[in-house]
Amino acid sequence: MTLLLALFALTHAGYLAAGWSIGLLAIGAYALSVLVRGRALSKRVPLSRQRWMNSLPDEDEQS
Amino acid sequence: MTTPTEVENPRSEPAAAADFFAVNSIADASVSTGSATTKVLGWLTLAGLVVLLVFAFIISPEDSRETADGAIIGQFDAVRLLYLHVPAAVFAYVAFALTGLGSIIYLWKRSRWWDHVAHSSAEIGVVFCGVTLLTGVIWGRPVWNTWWEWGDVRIVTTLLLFLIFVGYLAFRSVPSEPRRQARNASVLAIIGALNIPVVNRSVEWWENRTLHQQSTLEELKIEDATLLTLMIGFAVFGLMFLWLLIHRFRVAWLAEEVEQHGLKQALRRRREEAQREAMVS
Amino acid sequence: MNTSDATPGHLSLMGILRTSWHIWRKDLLIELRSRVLLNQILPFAVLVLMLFAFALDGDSTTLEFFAPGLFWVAVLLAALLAIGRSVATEQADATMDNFRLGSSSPVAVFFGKTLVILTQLLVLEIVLAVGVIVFYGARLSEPLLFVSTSVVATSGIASAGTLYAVAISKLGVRETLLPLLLMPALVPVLIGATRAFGDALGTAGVNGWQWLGLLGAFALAYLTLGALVFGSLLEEN
Amino acid sequence: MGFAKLAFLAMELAVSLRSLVVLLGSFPALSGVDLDIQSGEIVYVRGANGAGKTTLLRFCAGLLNFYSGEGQVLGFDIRDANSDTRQMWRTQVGYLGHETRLYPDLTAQENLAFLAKLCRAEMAALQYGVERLELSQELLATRVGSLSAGQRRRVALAGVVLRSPKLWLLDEPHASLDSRGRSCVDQLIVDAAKAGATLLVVTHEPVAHELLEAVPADLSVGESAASGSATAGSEAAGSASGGSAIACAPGSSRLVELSGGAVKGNR
Repeated sequence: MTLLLALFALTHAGYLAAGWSIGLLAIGAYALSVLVRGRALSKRVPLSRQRWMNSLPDEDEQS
Repeated sequence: MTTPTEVENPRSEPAAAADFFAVNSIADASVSTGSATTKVLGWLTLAGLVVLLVFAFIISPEDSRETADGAIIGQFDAVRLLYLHVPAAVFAYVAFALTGLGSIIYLWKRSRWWDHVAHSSAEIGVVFCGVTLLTGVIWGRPVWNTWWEWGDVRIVTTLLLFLIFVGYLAFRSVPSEPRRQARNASVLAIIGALNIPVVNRSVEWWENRTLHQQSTLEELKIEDATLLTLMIGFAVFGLMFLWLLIHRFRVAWLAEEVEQHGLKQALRRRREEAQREAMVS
Repeated sequence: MNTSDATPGHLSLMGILRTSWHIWRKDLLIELRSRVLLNQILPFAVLVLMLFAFALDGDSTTLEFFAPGLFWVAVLLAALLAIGRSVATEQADATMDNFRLGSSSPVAVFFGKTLVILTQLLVLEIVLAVGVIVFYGARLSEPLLFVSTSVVATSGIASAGTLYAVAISKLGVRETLLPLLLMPALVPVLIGATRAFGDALGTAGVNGWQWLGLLGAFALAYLTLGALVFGSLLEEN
Repeated sequence: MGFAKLAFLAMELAVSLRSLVVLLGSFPALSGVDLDIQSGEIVYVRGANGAGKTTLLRFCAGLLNFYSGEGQVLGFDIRDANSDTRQMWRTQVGYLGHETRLYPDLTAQENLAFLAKLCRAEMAALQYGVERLELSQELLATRVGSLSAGQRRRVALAGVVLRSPKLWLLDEPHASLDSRGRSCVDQLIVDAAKAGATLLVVTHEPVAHELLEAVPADLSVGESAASGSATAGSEAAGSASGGSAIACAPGSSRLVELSGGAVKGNR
């Protein structure tokens, strides 16, 4: 255990692990929140107005 | 950009109101902001992230070199944090620049499309900027032996930039008249973006010393693997930024759709009210 | 002496200056009646100077050395109050509509309100200057630099403050949002003015006039920007 | 004939709106207003709370942007987004809202003098306003903060009078006035119309018959323009502008009802 701690101190592994995990977790959490917000909102909007669903005809194109 | 570019100024089509109500088939609406393009983008990002991790932790060497008098100096393993720190920083700046650009175009063309781009980009920029600051602080401890260095230009500038755009998002989160909000937010964003060079200059003059690598690439004693890892980092963050931007843009667009839908219903209700009253009298 | 016959005289420079002057006089008259600056903001600024002395353990060397920075932090804090007050004056009974309905360009309103805040802060700075000399033992070695830094830096604070305050004037949360938006934007002023004062008070070996240039560029940028966008900031929807 | 009618449309309509929709936030305060007001006409606007009366007035004052519709106010096309045009439009209206827009720390005299300077009115106009609203020297020298609500209202009205507006937009001018103040205001309204100004007056009270008939009733009282609610907007537009092109005498008045943010024809 102490050896592991010493190794951490020597190689900066603790800083590395903390930096990478906090950084990636933050971005991941944000991405998730965007997806959740999108899901909640898209339930309230008709399919015809979600144009990135490119399988659907773009009926509002003319207007 | 991909699909959403087709959507031009969603506000300027009140004429489509009638058939919108006729359809009104909300029950079978889609339940995500994803599309084929973003799925590919998303998987590419994740795969790239795995590659980046492999390169950052295994393939790239630690940073150390021998000076003339035989001492071994360098950042050693801490350099591996830079493969996250530097790309996040670069794309935070890209995001804020895009916010500034979007705001200028919004004020010029008054198309809500660009307002959504500006807003979305600012939000992602704040997240990336936060990650930059966090990893910077964690990196500074082993390498500079200090969490924070006020004499350093970039770190101070980045913190200020972070705060400026936190303020921008705070302004946008207060509900108010939508067009006035979009207009004033654009002004705030442009001022914020213009502030970057001013803050940078003034902090640099403030203390004429800096701990920061004048140019990170130069200092890193460019070994092929190191450079390659950094490039992979840029690519991954580029993909990530694009993925986030598209999804966040669609959220903004959906939010406006909901608002427009509410508006059309309110308009219909109000007209019915008017007709009812006319009938009564 | 043109009347309201819809000539575009409201765009002339003289017209703008005249309206700014009227707004300035009106706000000063209100200040003379209500004494908010004199009775509330000035004592607060002096109080801030005192708080710094307590926080820094009343150490006279430290206080003298940091007098320039403490001076400008006190100014910034008081400026928040002065700017908030300036907007509140127009918000109480929808008097902002008078400006919209008036025949002068919005630029005049921007200049007028900026001028009001500038004047009030300059008065405040005279008191604070006496404060740092008496309380902190600061010594004025370059009076000209001291005065010109005050005027130029305060112009920047006043113009940026007016711009931000009006941009958020319609929001219910404007009192809490204003510091968050304004303070980061004013960091260059804080740095520049502190350095220039360091020269003027003889505590820092820098060229204060160079910093004055930065302050001038800042003020000019905000005055131009304000003149450009103020019209759209005043609009309601 | 055609030419005469065209000239009439161009010259005589102080306000002409078609299917006007105005949003406050995302609420359609006006849901489709069709309204024609001829120069020199007094139009009383009535309607329940939230019917959109204040919004209609603020729009006519050039203070609000619209969502859809078309028309002109005092000859300014409402679609013209140019800020100079907008400014000229605004300087020609006199708008009295719910607020008095006076500084409580200044005296009535100082407030009026400041207003006069903002719109570059002459001192004579200010004096005229003071006389018409019967503001005493004593009242003028008092801080607005210590005036009564009715007195403040009169000062605010004097602030409208001194602008010598072409279009008067009065939001419940009778509010908090005593009977003497009311008759004073009523007389002011009629005189302004006779002098060629156009008035749009929001009122909650039933408009007194003697007011509506204070002017020669033979000249098209009431049936000149306003008609049609929003949903029938397109057909109403035709009849409204074409139907009754009878010039009205200055000072003729009519009543218009507003509900659900739309005008419906009355009488």
